[in-house]
Amino acid sequence: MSRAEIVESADAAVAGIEDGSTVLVGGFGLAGMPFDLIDALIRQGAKDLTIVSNNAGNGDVGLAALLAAGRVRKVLCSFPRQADSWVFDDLYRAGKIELEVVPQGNLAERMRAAGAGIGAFYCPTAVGTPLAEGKEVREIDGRTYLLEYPIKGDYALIGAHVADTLGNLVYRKTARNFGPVMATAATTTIVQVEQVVEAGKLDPEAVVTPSIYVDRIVQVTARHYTVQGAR
Amino acid sequence: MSRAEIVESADAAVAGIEDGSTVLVGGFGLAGMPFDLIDALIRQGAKDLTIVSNNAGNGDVGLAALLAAGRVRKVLCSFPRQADSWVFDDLYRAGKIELEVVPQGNLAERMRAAGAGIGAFYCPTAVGTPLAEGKEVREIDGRTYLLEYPIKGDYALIGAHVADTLGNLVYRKTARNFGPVMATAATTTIVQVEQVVEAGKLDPEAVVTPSIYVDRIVQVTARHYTVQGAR
Amino acid sequence: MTTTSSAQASADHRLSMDELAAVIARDVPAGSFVNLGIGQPTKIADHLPADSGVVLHTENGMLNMGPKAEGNAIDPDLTNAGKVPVTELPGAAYFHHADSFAMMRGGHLDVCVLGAYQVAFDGDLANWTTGKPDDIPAVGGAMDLAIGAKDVYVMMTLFTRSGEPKLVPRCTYPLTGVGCVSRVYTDHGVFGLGPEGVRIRETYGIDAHELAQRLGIPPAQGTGGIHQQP
Amino acid sequence: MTTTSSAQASADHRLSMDELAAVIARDVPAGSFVNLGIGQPTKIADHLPADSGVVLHTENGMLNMGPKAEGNAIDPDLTNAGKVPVTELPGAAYFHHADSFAMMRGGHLDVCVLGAYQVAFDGDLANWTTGKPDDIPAVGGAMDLAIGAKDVYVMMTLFTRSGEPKLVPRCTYPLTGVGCVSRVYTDHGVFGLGPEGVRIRETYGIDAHELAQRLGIPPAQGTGGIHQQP
Repeated sequence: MSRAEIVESADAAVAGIEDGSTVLVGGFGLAGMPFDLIDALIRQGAKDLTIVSNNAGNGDVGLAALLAAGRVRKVLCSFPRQADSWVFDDLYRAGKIELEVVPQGNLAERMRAAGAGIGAFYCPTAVGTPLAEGKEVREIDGRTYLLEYPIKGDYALIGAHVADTLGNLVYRKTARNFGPVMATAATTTIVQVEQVVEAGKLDPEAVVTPSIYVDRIVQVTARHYTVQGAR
Repeated sequence: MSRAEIVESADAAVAGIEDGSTVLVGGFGLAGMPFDLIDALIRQGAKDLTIVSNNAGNGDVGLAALLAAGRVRKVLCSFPRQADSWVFDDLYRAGKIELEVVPQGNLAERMRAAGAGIGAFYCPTAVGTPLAEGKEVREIDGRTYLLEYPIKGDYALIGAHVADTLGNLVYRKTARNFGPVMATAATTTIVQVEQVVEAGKLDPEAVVTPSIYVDRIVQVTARHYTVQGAR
Repeated sequence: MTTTSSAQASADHRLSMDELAAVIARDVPAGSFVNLGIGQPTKIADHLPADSGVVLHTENGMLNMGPKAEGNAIDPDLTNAGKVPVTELPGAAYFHHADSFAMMRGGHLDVCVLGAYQVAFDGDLANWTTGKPDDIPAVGGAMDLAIGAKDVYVMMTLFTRSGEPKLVPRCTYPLTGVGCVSRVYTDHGVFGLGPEGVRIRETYGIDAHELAQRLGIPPAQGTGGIHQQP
Repeated sequence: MTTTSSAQASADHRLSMDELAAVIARDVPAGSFVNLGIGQPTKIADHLPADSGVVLHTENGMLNMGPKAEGNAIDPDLTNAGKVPVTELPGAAYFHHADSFAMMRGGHLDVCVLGAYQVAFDGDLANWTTGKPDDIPAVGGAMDLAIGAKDVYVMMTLFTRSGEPKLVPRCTYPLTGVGCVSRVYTDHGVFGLGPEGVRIRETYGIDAHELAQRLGIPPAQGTGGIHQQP
């Protein structure tokens, strides 16, 4: 049933992702980005995707490669424009991709709300700014808030450090970033990890993503990149 | 400034708690209850307190002792009535204490909202029940929600397992319960731990409550009790 | 009205709560994530096959909870939601209350089994207070659980000691949740609840016709009218 | 109008960004929890005294971040919010993005230092987009930081390359946050912002009178009228 499945390949992990899906993609820049799952998704061929991720791709790998392959209709992210976001920049300037800019904390909290069954929440971020346009405003206890709605994914593709055979996950340093939140917010959560261990090998006090949020796991050799031009 | 202070005694830890304060008290039943801090609070003498806790005391120890000392005006909790809640039961039936019953998850989420700067949130719990009375109702995407507001504490008294000298905390098993949430929701968070270790001794991946949420720490020998008549 | 063909099985006697726990355990899907409410539902754990892969959630902050702790294994820091000392299984995970209830409210649990004072034909649940003036109200996680699993099962005796049905056209006790129960397991039979109404799935020591009559289930619901629309 | 007595210090030359970083480092309270924005503000870390006990937060999920990583210490899994590889100090803690931004939004950080295009006398901040048609909008955590610390400091040059003031009566660039900045650190001087308006705290290579005039700070604000009401 909902028990996590450990699959043999990244291709098996992304099987069945439909055209038009909303896919939450983990990573902050390139830290924590699930490169192998994204490459498999490119091979798999799903198109017309809506991608929710903090950035809109760096360099020519990961999310940038998915964008370059022409599979993405729309990106919801907090920070598309970076020194090495040339793939997105060109698509955007050519009018080939839609962009919705969401403040970073709202991106995280709206996905958390989706995972936590919260219908909407009043948030102080972006009040009085252009990103408040069209949003419901309410004053509560003397402070002004905007009403924010959940962001739910059909799929989440995330990278973690170690999984146990039940699907419990731990991450590594700041590569943790959006993974745990996205895992809760998607109907189907697909994870690439560097290692799978027997249930009981992870410290139950240190599990970050409990197994209930994980659907498919694939073990791959980690690839790491740093963002070009980061400052 | 806001760096956590390690104090010598539970009495020093609870110094300055004012009459009329709202105090969040950790623990689920007796697991995770900060017995020494509560005993010190009884000695300290603050009265007319509003207590936010999952239960309203078990047996004659911890929160039950504080209630018995006549210091509590009102209790917000999810589950006051238990086999061993005789102290609360008597006070309540004698009209000597106010009670606000809050569903357990709303208690946790409302404190989380206080800690996370969320002004209010739409929650599906308790829709159509007597606990929905007086609450704002809204339909979002075909589901009905109630508007819930944050619960903020002036103080939180919680129990944890180990602290480091910066104030990072880890807990033990299900004694974790409300501690991490309450630590975020109070102006001043006071923690009793079984052990204080040097900064660097806790695994940074396994810290549950980061030091920023902790104001005062006291090391005490753990006392453990089980709830009478639990089923 | 005759025994509906949708009834999967039946017993010639009213079930004990232990037998009923075994029936429910059989229906819990292998590998699912399950919360067993305080009281009778905790018995279900004893009847889950060892290889079921069912992972138990306890709302006080744990997944993969093991059986009740005995003797030296008792650890006051490790209890279930009923505050009974329990154990931990390999692959367990601990989390705080806000995370635990986010897990429930977010609809991630597959099944939750609760006790009840009353369940209505349309799935309304009453299980937290009798509403009597001298009853100290205490809700705990009942309302969160009622709305917080993909399927909410109720485990209860079908009749009160004085013989009043607890599966009723409309709850008279204060509600815990609205339209949230999908299945009702009782000593006299198992009922599926849904938009089409009540469907008798199994009976124990009573035939479906008599059961429907005693409960006042409309003929169009308890009978063939239902299983013609699978 | 003369140099206000509220000015704590001054220098005879316009400060370099490095000197300015040192000034800010001096003002960060010992033991406080601080977020240093991407770009110039990260320099402040280099000037914090070793015994300051200041704990640095990075919004991508860490407390007690250490200096930039060099050589073998570079770990692609450990970066700051600017995606630069950094290090971890003893007593660090990692957390996910929702927890990290809850920490900010909940007002738990003592100080956050940000760069800016413009700051208004009333504390409005503009630092995320020029609003030009060809500018791809990108906000990152700027709006969350703007409303997410007890004190928001801005670190910037006081004038654009073409000599336009960036501390202005009213922002013309799109806003990041409303009335959120409490202090502005610039190469020409330090300004306190509050309900009473702008207060010149220090000047560098320019006197307060001339500075107030160039910026159009109303006399009732930049001068003695303020420090008479401490």
